[in-house]
Amino acid sequence: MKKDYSIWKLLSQGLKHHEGWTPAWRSPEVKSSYDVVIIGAGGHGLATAYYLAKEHGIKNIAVLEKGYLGGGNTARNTTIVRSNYLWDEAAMLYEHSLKLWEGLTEDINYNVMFSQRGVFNLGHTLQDMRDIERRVNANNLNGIDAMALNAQEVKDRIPMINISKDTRFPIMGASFQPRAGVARHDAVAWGFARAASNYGVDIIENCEVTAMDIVNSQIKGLQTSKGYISTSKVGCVTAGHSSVMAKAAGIRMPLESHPLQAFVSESLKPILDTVVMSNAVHGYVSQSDKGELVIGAGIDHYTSYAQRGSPHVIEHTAAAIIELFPMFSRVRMNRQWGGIVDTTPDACPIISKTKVKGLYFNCGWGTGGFKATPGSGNVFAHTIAHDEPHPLNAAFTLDRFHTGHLIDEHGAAGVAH
Amino acid sequence: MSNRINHKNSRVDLNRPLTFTFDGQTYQGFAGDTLASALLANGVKVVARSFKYGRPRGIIGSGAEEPNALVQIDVGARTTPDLKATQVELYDGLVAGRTSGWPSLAFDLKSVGGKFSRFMPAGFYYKTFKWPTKLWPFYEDIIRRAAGYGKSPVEADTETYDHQHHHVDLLVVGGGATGLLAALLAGRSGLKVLLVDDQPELGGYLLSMPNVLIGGVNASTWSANIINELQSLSNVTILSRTTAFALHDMNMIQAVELLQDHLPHAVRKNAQRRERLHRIRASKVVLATGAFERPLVFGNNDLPGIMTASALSTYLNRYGVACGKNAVIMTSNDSAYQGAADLAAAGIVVTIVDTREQINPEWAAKTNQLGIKVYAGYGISEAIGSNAVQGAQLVKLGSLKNVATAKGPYVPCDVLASSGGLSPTVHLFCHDGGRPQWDDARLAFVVSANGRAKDGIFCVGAITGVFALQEGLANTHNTLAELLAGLGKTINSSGLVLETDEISVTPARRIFHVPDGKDGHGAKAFVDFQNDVAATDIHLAVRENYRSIEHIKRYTALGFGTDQGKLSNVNGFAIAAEALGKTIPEVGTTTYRPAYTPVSFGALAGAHVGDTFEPRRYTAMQTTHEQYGAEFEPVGQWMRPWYFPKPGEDIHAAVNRECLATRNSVGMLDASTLGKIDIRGKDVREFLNRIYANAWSQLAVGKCRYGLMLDEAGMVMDDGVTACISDTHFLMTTTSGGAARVMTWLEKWHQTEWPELEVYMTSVTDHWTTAALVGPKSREVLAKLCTDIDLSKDAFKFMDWRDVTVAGVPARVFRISFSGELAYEVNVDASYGDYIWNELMKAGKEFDITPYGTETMHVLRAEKGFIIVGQDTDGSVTPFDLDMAWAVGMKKPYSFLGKRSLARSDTSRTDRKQLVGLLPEDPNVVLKEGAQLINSSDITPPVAMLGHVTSSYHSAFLGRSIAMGFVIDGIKRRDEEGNNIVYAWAEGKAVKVKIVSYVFVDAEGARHNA
Amino acid sequence: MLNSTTNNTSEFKPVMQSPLHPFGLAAKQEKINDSKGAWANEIPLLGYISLRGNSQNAAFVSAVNSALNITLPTQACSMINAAWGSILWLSPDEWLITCKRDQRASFQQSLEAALAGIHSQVVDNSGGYTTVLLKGKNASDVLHHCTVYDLNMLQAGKVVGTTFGKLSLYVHQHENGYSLVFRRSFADYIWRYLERSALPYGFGIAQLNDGQ
Amino acid sequence: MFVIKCPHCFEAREEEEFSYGGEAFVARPESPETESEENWGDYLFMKRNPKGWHWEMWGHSTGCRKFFVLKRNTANHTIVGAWTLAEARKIYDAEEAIA
Ligand SMILES: Cc1cc2nc3c(=O)[nH]c(=O)nc-3n(C[C@H](O)[C@H](O)[C@H](O)COP(=O)(O)OP(=O)(O)OC[C@H]3O[C@@H](n4cnc5c(N)ncnc54)[C@H](O)[C@@H]3O)c2cc1C
Ligand SMILES: NC(=O)c1ccc[n+]([C@@H]2O[C@H](COP(=O)([O-])OP(=O)(O)OC[C@H]3O[C@@H](n4cnc5c(N)ncnc54)[C@H](O)[C@@H]3O)[C@@H](O)[C@H]2O)c1
Ligand SMILES: Cc1cc2nc3c(=O)[nH]c(=O)nc-3n(C[C@H](O)[C@H](O)[C@H](O)COP(=O)(O)O)c2cc1C
Ligand SMILES: [Zn+2]
Repeated sequence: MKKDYSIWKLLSQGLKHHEGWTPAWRSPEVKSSYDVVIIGAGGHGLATAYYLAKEHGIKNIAVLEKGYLGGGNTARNTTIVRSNYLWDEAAMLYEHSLKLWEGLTEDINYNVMFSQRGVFNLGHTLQDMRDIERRVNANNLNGIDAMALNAQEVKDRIPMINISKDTRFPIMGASFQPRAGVARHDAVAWGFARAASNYGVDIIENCEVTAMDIVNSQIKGLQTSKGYISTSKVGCVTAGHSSVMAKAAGIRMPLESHPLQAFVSESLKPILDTVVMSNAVHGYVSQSDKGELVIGAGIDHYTSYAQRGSPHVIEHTAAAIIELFPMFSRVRMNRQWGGIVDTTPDACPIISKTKVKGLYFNCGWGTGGFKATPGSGNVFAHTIAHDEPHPLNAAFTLDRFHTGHLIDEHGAAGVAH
Repeated sequence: MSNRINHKNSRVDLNRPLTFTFDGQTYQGFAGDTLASALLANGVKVVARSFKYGRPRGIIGSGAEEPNALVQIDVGARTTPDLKATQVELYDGLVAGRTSGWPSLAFDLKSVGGKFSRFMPAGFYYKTFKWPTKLWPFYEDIIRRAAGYGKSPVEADTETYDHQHHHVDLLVVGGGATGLLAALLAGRSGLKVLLVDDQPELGGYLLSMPNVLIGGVNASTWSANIINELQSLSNVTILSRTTAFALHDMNMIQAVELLQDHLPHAVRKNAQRRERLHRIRASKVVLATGAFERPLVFGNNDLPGIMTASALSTYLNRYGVACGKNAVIMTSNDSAYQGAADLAAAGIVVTIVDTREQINPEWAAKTNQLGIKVYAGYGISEAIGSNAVQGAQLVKLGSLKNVATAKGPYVPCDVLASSGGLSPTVHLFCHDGGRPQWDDARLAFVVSANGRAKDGIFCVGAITGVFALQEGLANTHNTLAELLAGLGKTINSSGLVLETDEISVTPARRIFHVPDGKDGHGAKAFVDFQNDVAATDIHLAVRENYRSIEHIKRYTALGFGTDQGKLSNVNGFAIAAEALGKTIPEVGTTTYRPAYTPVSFGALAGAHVGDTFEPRRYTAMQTTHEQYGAEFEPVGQWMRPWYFPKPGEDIHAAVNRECLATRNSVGMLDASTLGKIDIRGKDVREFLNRIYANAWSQLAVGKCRYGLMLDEAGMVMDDGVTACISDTHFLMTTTSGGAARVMTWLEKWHQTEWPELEVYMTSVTDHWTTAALVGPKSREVLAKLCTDIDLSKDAFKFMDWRDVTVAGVPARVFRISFSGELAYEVNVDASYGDYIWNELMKAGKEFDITPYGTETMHVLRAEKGFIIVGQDTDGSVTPFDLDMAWAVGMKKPYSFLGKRSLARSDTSRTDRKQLVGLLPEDPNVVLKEGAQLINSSDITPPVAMLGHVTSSYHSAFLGRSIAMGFVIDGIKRRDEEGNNIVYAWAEGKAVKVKIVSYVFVDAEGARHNA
Repeated sequence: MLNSTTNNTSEFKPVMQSPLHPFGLAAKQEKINDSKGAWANEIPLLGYISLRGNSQNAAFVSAVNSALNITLPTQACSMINAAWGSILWLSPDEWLITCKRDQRASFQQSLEAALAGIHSQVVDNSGGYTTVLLKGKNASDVLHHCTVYDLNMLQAGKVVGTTFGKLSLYVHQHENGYSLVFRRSFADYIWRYLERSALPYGFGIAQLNDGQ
Repeated sequence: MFVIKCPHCFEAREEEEFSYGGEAFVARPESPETESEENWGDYLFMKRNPKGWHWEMWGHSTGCRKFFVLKRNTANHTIVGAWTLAEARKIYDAEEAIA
């Protein structure tokens, strides 16, 4: 892969009015047949294609995207990356991803601005603190950095936070993962697109998959808004739209698509240099490199595909942020938006074969899949290439909903992240 | 230097001078000024420094569209960042600061780096700062420090906010000429009308064009008449200083009203809000939000002293401020001419650069008459100046194509304005899915008057692309006629003459970016000022294949600022279209999202802060608990006494004392928060059989039973004791936190699946207050106050209940025990809560009765191995995992909720994690709740985890630590000597623990049966 | 109300406390005047009976009617006022009867007697509820800060269950103000929220004729 | 932010008065014990989650506390109507019969 993004190239292009830059990714015409087709050019889909090409030597790959690449949840998340999950299966998967994040900028030659500024998950009740303790201990035994802090220790690290005992949900402590942080969401999509394209992957934007051609329980091809494409392997990575794709394949998924909203403040001078999340008050906040506070709200309880949610959810989140940081009351919201998240009953993803041969699903990341982007792509590529799960995603089958072997991460996943 | 002129129609009151400071300097303005107009009047040109390159910036606009003049208002707890100077009303004593420029506005260090702006095009950071990887945090720190405008307050906000809900027939957004007319026509028809406008004064752009005659009277008289009539209508409400910032499904509009920010501190009232968020549910909405003039894009177009043509004329006409003495106005259309004429009339030297070769003959005559020089067929390729504009370099434009055919003259000036046409304010229209249409004749994204009539949304005036006032008033009239007809009402426009004396409009030139004659390599031409996005950045994005307009936006940050691209977006779309070789409608717009203009978090939160952030529910005994000095623990919404420390006691001392007192004599707990549901009907037993895992067919009247409730996945979701009051009447109790959920659960199953079962349920949680009298002396205490029944061991047995009188109050007493002690739960009408508690305390005095809280309750129940749902369960635990097969009636005929799931292959495994008791080897070590259990003390991750500690306490009664927790195969291991040792791991330490039975005290039940 | 015969000692003087007792409203009350826009106070210690039954079932309805000597409101969101109190429709099979506290037992008994054998439920909930009256020229403004319900739709004779801040209550017109009926444990929040909402209009504790 | 007309209160009310109750007409198997693990898992967890028209349960939580059925388009939030469970069942069955 060519690694031509560097300070030197930038300087030399600067002298030439930047007219020598070439497309970050190619936009080829769609071909009539591919070895593997990935549906959905979100971060996960693009990462899958990248690792398929890079690690499994498959070259004839297309990624089909109904809109613009990276325009789904990848474009609208609050970019929190962490791996402090409770159960071994989840923790190992997210930790695998976190490790990939740590080398991603270099690997794909694109600065994804992965910023390990640490993440605090606040505890406000005795039970929160028990859960934090349980999770931190599990993390440590799994080799994941995490620590439990008391309220004063939280205050020492985040001087702005209100730890007064008089609040409705006094802060009793937190779990803290130092290696966790945030990344630049768009750069992740663009960087993977560029890297995959460099390996020969065709990324086809404005190409919607409308039907699946399945014969004798084997995928044969896809009907798209740009015509029919034949293929024997399809990886479906369509996040909020996974149920729609599943329907096209004649299967049902344990998914509900809900609106999840977020908002940003106006740009401010640096004031918060870490990430703060609280399930009890329902809000989480970090400050981006550009200066705006990036704030995540909760999901709306109803299902929706409209990419917008109800205002009372945003209002509640603003109140939650003020509860934690009373000085932010005069800070103003600049823009709010919503995404469509595919939630599962156990707050864990599905990375699985299906009963249709050659059709694989990677979905159910719900409110928290951005952090998994490289790891998810990596294990999903393995699953598709080998028709067998990677050991790290073996537990995340569709079948667990029948056997009852759920991996309940509601506590660690919280409202959203 | 003062640029103030005594303009006859100006809205400022020159008799009311006000003093204010900006960036440390003191200035004078007048009532009616905005901070921006006052600064301009004082000749202040540079008000900010640009985001990326540190370039000096001045005021461009006159309202919500302003991208540059972001200021910090006030100090201390009231300091507010990033307000637009164009929207800040001046008051006496206002303190404003800059939000950019370090060390000063005059010299910004960033501008040094800005000299190398050629190396910092859009998205440069994605290509660099990568090497070496470990220096990224250092690079990032520099980036962060360079970023950001104003400063967040660091003190808690001292002002307050609230929400108000409105339900109206019609909401009119915008109080310009067309909005006022719409409100009046609707108001006359009797509709309940709400009119909101974001400015302090109604009139909209009319305030900037005071000389136009409407129906023969001047604009200010015209609007004053309408406003007067509106104010006389009781069905019309007007909210000024109120911005509608979001439109949601089914016409729910959020609007924020500024109530005090415009007032001098001394007259602000503590009882009044700073801001109020109005939530307006409107059957119909009329959007009369007007339009913003967009500037043309040209070299150095960001120099201070460059503004939009309408801002220039607004400052003149509305505020009496001449922004210069020598003005150059570039335009592609007719709209700038009136302002130019007004300036000339005010004695300012005006030059017009019209990009059209053919100019409106009427205006040609008029400009000639006023001595305005017009360059037709020219554009400005570059503004000249360093800290302020000093002149304009003209180019001759091709007559068909937007190319520079020749260099034009240089025109000196001290203010430069441009007009590229109007961009309708379509934001609200688009928030919930509406889409504007490109109108190629009007060169604008417009919405049609009845574009969303089926949703009840109508549009009037400039938002529809109708830019001439007379036409706009006519379209308002017609649209309102249609709207009212749809409601069966007729329009009444009597006395309204809607003709104006405007000069009729001729076509505009289609131009957005004036060519520089240097292949675009000339001076930087900015599209988005706030984010330093130049035309070249858009071209670069396209070159690099960021071709979707959404990619262009995200790659360049076009429209990402606090102005959300009000001036820049359409220019950006047009330049992108050119670079892509597409038409503007093919490129489309980016998504419009709330907020139209920024809204404070405080306003969003409203009254949901402090004491009223979330409800706190208290029991009827709260006053007493406070008197006894309780510390409280939130349990769901409830506040429960946690422990009752005596002076000098910490939690441990208090809990030890409470535990011992209870086990040895008598203690008392407020158990009122438990959910209580009264269930009646002939099918109540069957209903309970289906809802609970246990069987209820045989429970005798007068008896109670513990029940386990499972969800359909077979996991324990709640528990509690349920009493049989009669064959058709049961009283269920639930956990404190689970009460509402259980009530809904019961109703849902009854209403949806089993409507045939004759049962009704009613929550009586709040009706009963419960004092649990616990301990060996509890019978004696109760006996002192309850004399109407025989309390003896055999007359009133364990798990019986009785209706009695306690301390003269009717009571229902349950002989049940969550502590393993002899215990009575005394339930009375909650009105007697405080009374009964005190009477029992008095009666128990001789036994040193001790009130205790949830912490002691937890210790006592753990000594008995009783679970707490939510602490010892986590939604993944079956009754079998809890070793509670005894509470599962597998033989019941109906497949009770959750039963089938218990037989799934995973849930029926026998080697699942099971609840066991745990005894630390060292009795003085209290395990950490949440400690993980492992097989060996040898830690090299990853270590296999067997389960975890759910409950752990020091038991004062046993004189040692005890715990409960889950262990894989725990029940088997418990009984295997040699296999019953595990390690509890927490805080970096492994503690040796023995697996034992979870019943630590009185396994035979002698105490509770006493 | 109290079965005093079971107690021979005179030291027992059961004292009832209303849910808003901790706010000490009685001591703060004033005669309603023009100085403030909103006036409120608690009507403490009424009797509340929850009644459930099928309004489609004629036997049920007539049994209730005869027991109370009044027509049970079966129209959605309707209520009925009687000399002794009122009956609020809560749902097609649920009502809340309010009365003087000392009438509660006799109402309950006569209802239970009349409804014997008919599928229904009669529950004393008197300890579980309270009522606040809100009056004054800005009463409806204040309520519009607190509830999402459109009070313009709340004509006399109508009762609705709706939101109040983050909790819920029942509201209906009462004299020239509003009656708010809610659960005991909601009292602290609802009162604080009401006070906060009324602050800009001026808030007074009203002296109510019908309260004591 | 919906307005929902409660079929029991016969009045249009704000979304905040209601709570969402998931997909409607998910029938509990008649005899769970004889259902296969797959069928039971389907009943528990599998959802239609359609993009488009959705029959769903709502509860009027702060009002009459009744559950009822709403037909709503999840793509654009249009609501066709709200009915009591029994009424909705009839309409739903008729529509299903056509589909
Ligand atoms: C507001 C919000 C905040 C969040 N915050 C966080 C956070 O802080 N941390 C975190 O880890 N996660 C967070 N998430 C979740 C995270 O965004 C997602 O889990 C993750 O981005 C999913 O990535 P994806 O690539 O699977 O999906 P997407 O980026 O949504 O990609 C799916 C793609 O499939 C395309 N597609 C759909 N149907 C078709 C079709 N028929 N044909 C072709 N293409 C199709 C879509 O257009 C889309 O581009 C948040 C989500 C939201 C909405
Ligand atoms: N040259 C210009 O810049 C310009 C701009 C707008 C209108 N006009 C002219 O003014 C005349 C009257 O036009 P009009 O009535 O359509 O528009 P207008 O601009 O006069 O009035 C719109 C009003 O709505 C307010 N507003 C906009 N969005 C709002 C929101 N979200 N919440 C609250 N208030 C909001 C504006 O501040 C303004 O007061 C027409 O002749 C029109 O062409 C000229
Ligand atoms: C982490 C993050 C930061 C953002 N910061 C800004 C911002 O500073 N300004 C802005 O206008 N939008 C910002 N956005 C929101 C986007 O403009 C946009 O609303 C979002 O990507 C959803 O896309 P849509 O609104 O086009 O549907 C941000 C989005 C994310 C995910
Ligand atoms: Zn209802």
